[in-house]
Amino acid sequence: MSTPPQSNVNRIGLTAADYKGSKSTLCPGCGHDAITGSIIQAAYELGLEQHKVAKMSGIGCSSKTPAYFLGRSHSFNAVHGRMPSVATGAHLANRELIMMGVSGDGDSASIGLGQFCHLVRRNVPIVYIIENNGVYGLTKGQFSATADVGTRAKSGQVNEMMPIDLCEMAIQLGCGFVARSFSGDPKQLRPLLKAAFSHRGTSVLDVISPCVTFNNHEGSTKSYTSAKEHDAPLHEVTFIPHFESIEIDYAPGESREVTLHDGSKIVLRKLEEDYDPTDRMRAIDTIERGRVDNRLATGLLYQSKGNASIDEDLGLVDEPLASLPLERVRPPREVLDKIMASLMTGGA
Amino acid sequence: MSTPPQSNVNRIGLTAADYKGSKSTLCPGCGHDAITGSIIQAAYELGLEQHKVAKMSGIGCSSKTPAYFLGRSHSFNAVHGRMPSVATGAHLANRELIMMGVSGDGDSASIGLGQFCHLVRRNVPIVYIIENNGVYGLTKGQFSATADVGTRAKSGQVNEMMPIDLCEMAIQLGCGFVARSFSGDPKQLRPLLKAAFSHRGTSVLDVISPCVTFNNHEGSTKSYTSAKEHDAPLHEVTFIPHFESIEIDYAPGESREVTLHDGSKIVLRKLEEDYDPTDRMRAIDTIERGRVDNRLATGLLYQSKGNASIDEDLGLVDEPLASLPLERVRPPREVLDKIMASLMTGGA
Amino acid sequence: MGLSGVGRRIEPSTPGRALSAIDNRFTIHVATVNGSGSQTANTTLLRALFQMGIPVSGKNLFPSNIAGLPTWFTIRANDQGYVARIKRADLLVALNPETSVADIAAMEPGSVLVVADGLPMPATPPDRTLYKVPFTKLVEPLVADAKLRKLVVNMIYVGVVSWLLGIDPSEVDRALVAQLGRKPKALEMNRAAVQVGIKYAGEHMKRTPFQARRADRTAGKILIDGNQAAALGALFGGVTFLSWYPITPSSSLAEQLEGFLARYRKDPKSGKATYAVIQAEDEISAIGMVLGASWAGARAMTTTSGPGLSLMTEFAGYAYYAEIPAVVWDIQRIGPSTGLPTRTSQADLLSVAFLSHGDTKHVILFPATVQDCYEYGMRAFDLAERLQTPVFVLSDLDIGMNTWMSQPFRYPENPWDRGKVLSASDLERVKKFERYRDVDGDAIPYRTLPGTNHPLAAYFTRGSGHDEAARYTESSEAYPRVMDRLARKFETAKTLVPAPFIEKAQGAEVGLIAFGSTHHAMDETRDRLRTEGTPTSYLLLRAYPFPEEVERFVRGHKRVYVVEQNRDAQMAALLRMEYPELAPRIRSVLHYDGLPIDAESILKGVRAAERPSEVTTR
Amino acid sequence: MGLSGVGRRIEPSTPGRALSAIDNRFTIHVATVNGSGSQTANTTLLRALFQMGIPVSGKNLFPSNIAGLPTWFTIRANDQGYVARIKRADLLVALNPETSVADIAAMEPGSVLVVADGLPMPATPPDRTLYKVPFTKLVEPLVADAKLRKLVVNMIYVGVVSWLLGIDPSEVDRALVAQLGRKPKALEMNRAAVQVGIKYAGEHMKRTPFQARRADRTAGKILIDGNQAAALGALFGGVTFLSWYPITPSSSLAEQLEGFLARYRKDPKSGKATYAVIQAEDEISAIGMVLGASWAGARAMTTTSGPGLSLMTEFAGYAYYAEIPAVVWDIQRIGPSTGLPTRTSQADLLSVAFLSHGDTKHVILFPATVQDCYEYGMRAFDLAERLQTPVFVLSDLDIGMNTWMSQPFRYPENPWDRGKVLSASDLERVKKFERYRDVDGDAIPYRTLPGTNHPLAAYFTRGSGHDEAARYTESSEAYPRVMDRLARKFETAKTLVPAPFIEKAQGAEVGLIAFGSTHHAMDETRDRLRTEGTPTSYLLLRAYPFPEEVERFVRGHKRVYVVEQNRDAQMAALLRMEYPELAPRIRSVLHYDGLPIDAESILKGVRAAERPSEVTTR
Ligand SMILES: Cc1ncc(C[n+]2csc(CCOP(=O)(O)OP(=O)(O)O)c2C)c(N)n1
Ligand SMILES: Cc1ncc(C[n+]2csc(CCOP(=O)(O)OP(=O)(O)O)c2C)c(N)n1
Ligand code: SF4
Ligand code: SF4
Ligand SMILES: [Mg+2]
Ligand SMILES: [Mg+2]
Repeated sequence: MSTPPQSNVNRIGLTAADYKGSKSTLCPGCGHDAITGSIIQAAYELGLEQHKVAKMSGIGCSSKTPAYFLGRSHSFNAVHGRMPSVATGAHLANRELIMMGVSGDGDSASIGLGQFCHLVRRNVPIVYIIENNGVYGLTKGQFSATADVGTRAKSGQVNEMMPIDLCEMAIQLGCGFVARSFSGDPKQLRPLLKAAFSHRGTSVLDVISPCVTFNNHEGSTKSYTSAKEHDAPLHEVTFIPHFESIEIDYAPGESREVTLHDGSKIVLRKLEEDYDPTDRMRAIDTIERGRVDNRLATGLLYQSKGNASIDEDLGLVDEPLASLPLERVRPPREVLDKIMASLMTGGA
Repeated sequence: MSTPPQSNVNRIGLTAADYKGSKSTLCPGCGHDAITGSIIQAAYELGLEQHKVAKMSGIGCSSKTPAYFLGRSHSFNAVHGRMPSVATGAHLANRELIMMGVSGDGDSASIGLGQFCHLVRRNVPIVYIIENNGVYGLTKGQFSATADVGTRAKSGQVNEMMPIDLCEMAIQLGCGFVARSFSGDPKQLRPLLKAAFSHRGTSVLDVISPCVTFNNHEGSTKSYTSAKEHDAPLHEVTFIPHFESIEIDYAPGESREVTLHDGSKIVLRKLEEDYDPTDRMRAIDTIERGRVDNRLATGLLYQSKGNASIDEDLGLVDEPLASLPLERVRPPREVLDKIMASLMTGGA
Repeated sequence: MGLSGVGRRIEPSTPGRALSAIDNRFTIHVATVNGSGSQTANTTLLRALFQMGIPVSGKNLFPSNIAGLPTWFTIRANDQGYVARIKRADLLVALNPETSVADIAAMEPGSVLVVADGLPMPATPPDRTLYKVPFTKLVEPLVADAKLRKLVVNMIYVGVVSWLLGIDPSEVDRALVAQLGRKPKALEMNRAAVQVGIKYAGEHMKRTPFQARRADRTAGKILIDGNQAAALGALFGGVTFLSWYPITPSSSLAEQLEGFLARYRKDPKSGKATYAVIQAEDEISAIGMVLGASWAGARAMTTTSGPGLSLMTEFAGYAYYAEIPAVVWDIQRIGPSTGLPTRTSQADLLSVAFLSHGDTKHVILFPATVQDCYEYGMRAFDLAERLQTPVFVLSDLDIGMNTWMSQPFRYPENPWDRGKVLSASDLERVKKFERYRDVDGDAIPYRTLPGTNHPLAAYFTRGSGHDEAARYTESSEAYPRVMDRLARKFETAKTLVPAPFIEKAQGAEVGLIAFGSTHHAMDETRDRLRTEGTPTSYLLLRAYPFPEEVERFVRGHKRVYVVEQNRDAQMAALLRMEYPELAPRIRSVLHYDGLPIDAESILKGVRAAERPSEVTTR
Repeated sequence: MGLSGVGRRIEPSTPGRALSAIDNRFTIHVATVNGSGSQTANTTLLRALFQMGIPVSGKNLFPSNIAGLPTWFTIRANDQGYVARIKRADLLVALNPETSVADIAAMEPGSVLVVADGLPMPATPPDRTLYKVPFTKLVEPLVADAKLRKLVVNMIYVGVVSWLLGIDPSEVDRALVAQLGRKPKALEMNRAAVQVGIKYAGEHMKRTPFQARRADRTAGKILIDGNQAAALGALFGGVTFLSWYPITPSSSLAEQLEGFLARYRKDPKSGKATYAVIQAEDEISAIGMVLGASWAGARAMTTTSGPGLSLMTEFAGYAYYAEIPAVVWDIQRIGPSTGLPTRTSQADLLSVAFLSHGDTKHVILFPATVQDCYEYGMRAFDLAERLQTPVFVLSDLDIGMNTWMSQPFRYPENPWDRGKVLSASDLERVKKFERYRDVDGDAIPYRTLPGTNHPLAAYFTRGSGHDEAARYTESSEAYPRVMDRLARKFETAKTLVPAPFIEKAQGAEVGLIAFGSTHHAMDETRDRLRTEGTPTSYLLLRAYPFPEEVERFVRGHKRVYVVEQNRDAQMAALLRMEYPELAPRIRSVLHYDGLPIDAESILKGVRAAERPSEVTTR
């Protein structure tokens, strides 16, 4: 990740460097570090206020990364595979928090699959990033549930089981923002990341992120080379935040524009074939076909205004529940008296 | 369920009554009891040998039902939502067992979603029946994760969240036999049940099964009336077991025939529109559209020879692991000596 | 906090006589079928007696299914204020053909039997009074609809029983109105049924030797179950977040709380909710949500029972080690695994105390009365936020789901305690913030909430090794430093949790210790022991870790009997761990058949144990 | 089963002298970086010493990440056979710039320091011998490729150290061949590097005062880690099913077992697998699969560590109550929650003993040596199937992942014990089968396997209430009957589990009790105490529940110190629960910083505790 010169500050006067965290302890070259770089850059470009952000993660190399970006944000490194429930609680306690979740394929597709699905079903507002390397990095390279059929582990074992596609699952569960990208393609990843923050509800980003130590060898389908080979971008992605008014003009029919919850826009420049990310069936179809002809469709897979988010469903007050004063959460004495009276039918 | 007269015995000389279990303790009229009836009838018609069957279940009214059928089969009533893992272990210990799983929508779609998905992904050979009433019956009527949007609970609460469709999930996870039916339609349910036993690998049957006590009221979308109303059969199902050679002839184009692993056949008689259950995308499409125009497609949703089942993947010996004698599982003395020698480099 | 109902006992008029029925001292046993709607009928009888000023308790013994299996309801009326379970029934109403033979056979001499005509019967000796009542015939003229009949028939036995016991008909009617007032048609029908019963009894029976007589023992008291009381406590304690997963016998706590919240916690201006209630997909998720919500500053709780508790194990250790408040109500049922979901016990104690792998110890509250449930409903939050650790409230099915008499609950006099939370302005003042530093010497650190707008506010919460500044570390100095502080924090807890309730007896060598629902059988037990010449002191444990009074009490008595409702003497084990030097004098009286403990069983145990040798009663 | 290596100790030549280095009594400390491939180098030194006949142990102290963080490797050579950790290092090899200052500062007078040129250094007092070595310069001529250099450079310090200590070069070479024999090119390169080191040392250094001299203390012994030993035990124990979820430090047990199975358990005829290994999606699933497999008749096991153990809580209670065999290896790491995944401890004891809500007690084995790991690897299955209950094997990171010396393992003399399983023909003979009936008076019932072709075979397995015939029941008689039998079964377990290893000292007032990896520091501790005039008896606990010998031992000593590696004195707590009358004499010596316990720390603890007051050492 290239840090822009000091002079270069964002709309709240911070430099990209201000969005860094502590030094990474991951293996040099790990895809996760590249994603960290994109997150830092995206947050910087959006001008996120770090104190409003809550970084949530599970357990794994990927789940360690929140320590490496947005050093001035609170962070919750939960237990393995159960971050979604913690994130749900945190959001409901303070709906003003900008929720960010970072997880791994083992964390979300193996042990955490149930919680992942239920978080998506509840449409908890969170930018949920899966750093997908097809293996358990931190425990030294066992297959995860996203390992592709026929991929060979360093140990020599070959995976026979069908991979779980978290993007397809998310779409099926009603998710309104589903994208896939590659740690090695910041040009695509950053605008998608930025766009995700403009979506109200759960946004899922599945980012292929090679594990250079345990899953970057010949025969691995999640290695840099293999990911590059099969990467099939659906479109070229540009993000236009609501606070900027840039005009991009493509020849008619050459691009699509998607407007997001906060007025920001995503401009998708057409590549070989036109892709409509608002067509749910088309999205599922694209993923399914990709499996068959071994092409990894990346880009904005699906987007819709989607259903109400959970805090809307529950009709919460605008202020954070966390900061409501006693008088607003303890009913008056009369209420207790009334209830007691209704229970009090004793004689004499 | 109508018990046939004594004279009426199946190919192994048993009557339908022989396939009963103990008396049901469910509420009179519960959909689950109707499914129990269909299971008894199907097992009877197939002539299943009860000692070869293992009945697995979780916790719930639905999960109690294995006590009410096939009284001469071993049964394992596991903890809530975790039956899939137990079934996986039991199958691998003895691959000759005919595995049957009975679960509820809470048991499989709420607490058990992760295990359900991973069982399907591993393609564990089992007939997995979900008795789906959209609520937690045994705990008195709270919503489960299959409750439809807008459905009203007895308590008056309205569900806002998108239901989880276990059939669609199963298809997505590579399941080779996926069917949906209705407890009130034994004519359709029985042939599907029988066919499931002929599939090698996981077969998923999602059976709408009204909870007469907590979810059979006005405003519930899983009540008898509502289920009947929206039931949209894809075809008329007939099952022809491998051990019988019946000829059914429909006018050409009027029906499809699907041949199963053991040579048995399913004949699907065309209704309004032709439906090809071997078309994966079509199956997903049908379920998705059903959601939109509120029609519940029932019948054989998807079928394929599918991937290898887990015991095949693991290349297990033909005999049950459980019954291998000591000499086949304890390597000879020489092996230990060899290993010790390799570790023994002590001096003097 | 006061004594929350504990020990405000009514001095027995004639101590010791509790087993044979006399006026205002009898037990009614109704044997019926699950789902037959006898609940209203039983509540009517209960309330009528209560309204006459007679202390009562009602215990519902129901099966783990929805309809069709045997159910029993026991009403104990006792002018001495003994409201624990008693085995002996004086008046039986038998309506269930499946169990009538056993039900009737269990009745003792002098008892009165009201049996539905045509039920299977054993031979009944002459010293029992037997009445066969043609309920079905009696109900026919009243209602046409068969389904309705099934319900209304219950009111006929209400009429019969009230006449037999001489319960004031006006009180029966008042009780009926209290329940059905809003449904005039149903009210009329049931009134009629009661009349039929009264009339029939008047014509065919004679009053029982034990009668209900007006008294003044219930004036100003309420009737309520523990789960509802706990829900009220949480409501007035300012709960803002509840996540739960349905499980008997805890569901009614969550559901009643949700009901109260929907009614009393909508913002007056916007009409929006000042709370969030989530039905989680399982208990792992339920506790995970609670931790997330507490971490972000909500007053968060969950309710569960055994199996759910087991699923919370990993997160419990996280909360202990990362120091996150949480309130977990465990309404205990009996058994490892599923066990008997509708039977009571106190067997989760050890697993809660050490819930999670690694060196972990949890703070536990033991509500003994419905008033405790109400007050701990508030206080558990104060303790959890003050101590920054999960607080477990160990109730059980008997307290939680049965009906108890109580003083009305007091409105909280003081505000809440939200513990050591630093706001942006606090940070501005103190200039320095280290999440896990013991600044005040009480081993309790300070925390900040996400969203706090100050450069010092942010920190990293993790279940892995961390130092005082919440930095990741694997240092072999930092780890034990943190663990030792957590141990000291547990010492601090001893000074904050509710003190035990103690009742000393002059020169008593024997001390009795109990906790939770067991408490209600202790007055009766001790009165009986006293009359037998064994005065006993009594200590009611109300929290773990044990405040120092507990050690003094044990030290002060030669023999101490710990009475508890589990097999493995779990509370005795905790006491022996805490006080090794005193361990030899600690003995056990155990009861674990799933039914609420009764004085008779305890007496057996203590008597037998006085000949040293640990004894198990059932 | 024999004593499995326990107590076959080598009588010390000069007891007590263990802390200052002399010939064949020294410790090498290598400080390097995770992922730098120093493993081969360290193993070479370890083996070379071992081959010279000198007792050794190797301890790897590694971080919880994959590459780039500090790592330390300690080799202890000790002719007295003391192989526990020792804090003092006599020879340091410092290669890590991140830690060099601290590493060097920690060295004591008389020690020798080999430091990579250019590392940050503190001022080193004259009484330490300091050598700066230009490793990077030395390696350049050897290898071109930079990545390779990083690895090869390690062999240079092997050369240097071996020369300093006078280790026979031929043994160094033998050790190299043993490891790299199959890769000739690598072998040559490393050989060259060793030579460079030897040459450089010869030219610039003088031999250390403490030398390695040929001895005869390792003849016929093996070097192995506990997880590999456990894997071998399972292999020869006839395991047929393994399901696991990766977690440090247990993964290497599962992975080594899978390796052995793939190699030695393919059917000779068909070439097919006589076993199934499944990587589950989490530990709930892993234990669920084990229960399903055991229920269906497989010899099933799983391996895990703390967090995974916590997730198994609910199923553990199910297995206890439904009486299903299962073998669970818990390779303990330290901390509640994630804690320090690469540090050792014995802190899961209490949570395992009572794992699950409700009245639950589990059988636990405590391997102390690699030979225990091997033998319990087999025996755990026999016990689980005999007792029809889960058996937990409580190992730890120190035993499991570090390298230990041992007698070679013996091939099992007797067949396996598959417990009380009734086949179709058995059923034909006995004519009657009730799953939960105590037929033999040992409280262990009989079971049948699914697939058994007999009308009597089938039964219903459930975690809910059941009677002797496995019928569903909520009876308040049946429930305690079943629970009491389970309690009696636990008594039976006492007679089947491995007996403690006991070493009495004439007229000793003080008894020491230890379990697991703590054992290795006990010989050294007791020898030192003896020379200080405090003779001690010793009991090594090998299983819970405790066989009666344990009570006799405690009774036989005035003061008993329980030495364990946790904060909460968990084993002491279990002993106090079991033996309340003896509780006052039970004291604790605790160690819980995540590093393996050492004799010095124990001595501190015992000495201090002899002035009564429980003491914590670190
Ligand atoms: C309950 C539990 N089980 C197992 C582990 C061990 N563990 C730590 S990380 C991890 C897998 C991480 O894989 P993934 O989520 O893909 O992250 P990656 O390291 O590949 O980025 C496992 C199994 C744990 N910490 N907790
Ligand atoms: C760990 C755990 N949590 C909660 C429960 C309580 N419980 C029993 S059945 C059930 C839900 C059953 O719903 P479903 O699977 O749909 O079955 P149904 O009764 O509707 O047929 C619940 C929550 C339990 N037994 N175990
Ligand atoms: S092990 Fe793999 S995933 Fe983990 S840090 Fe190294 S490269 Fe990244
Ligand atoms: S509660 Fe509902 S699901 Fe359960 S038995 Fe009754 S009708 Fe069936
Ligand atoms: Mg991964
Ligand atoms: Mg249901």
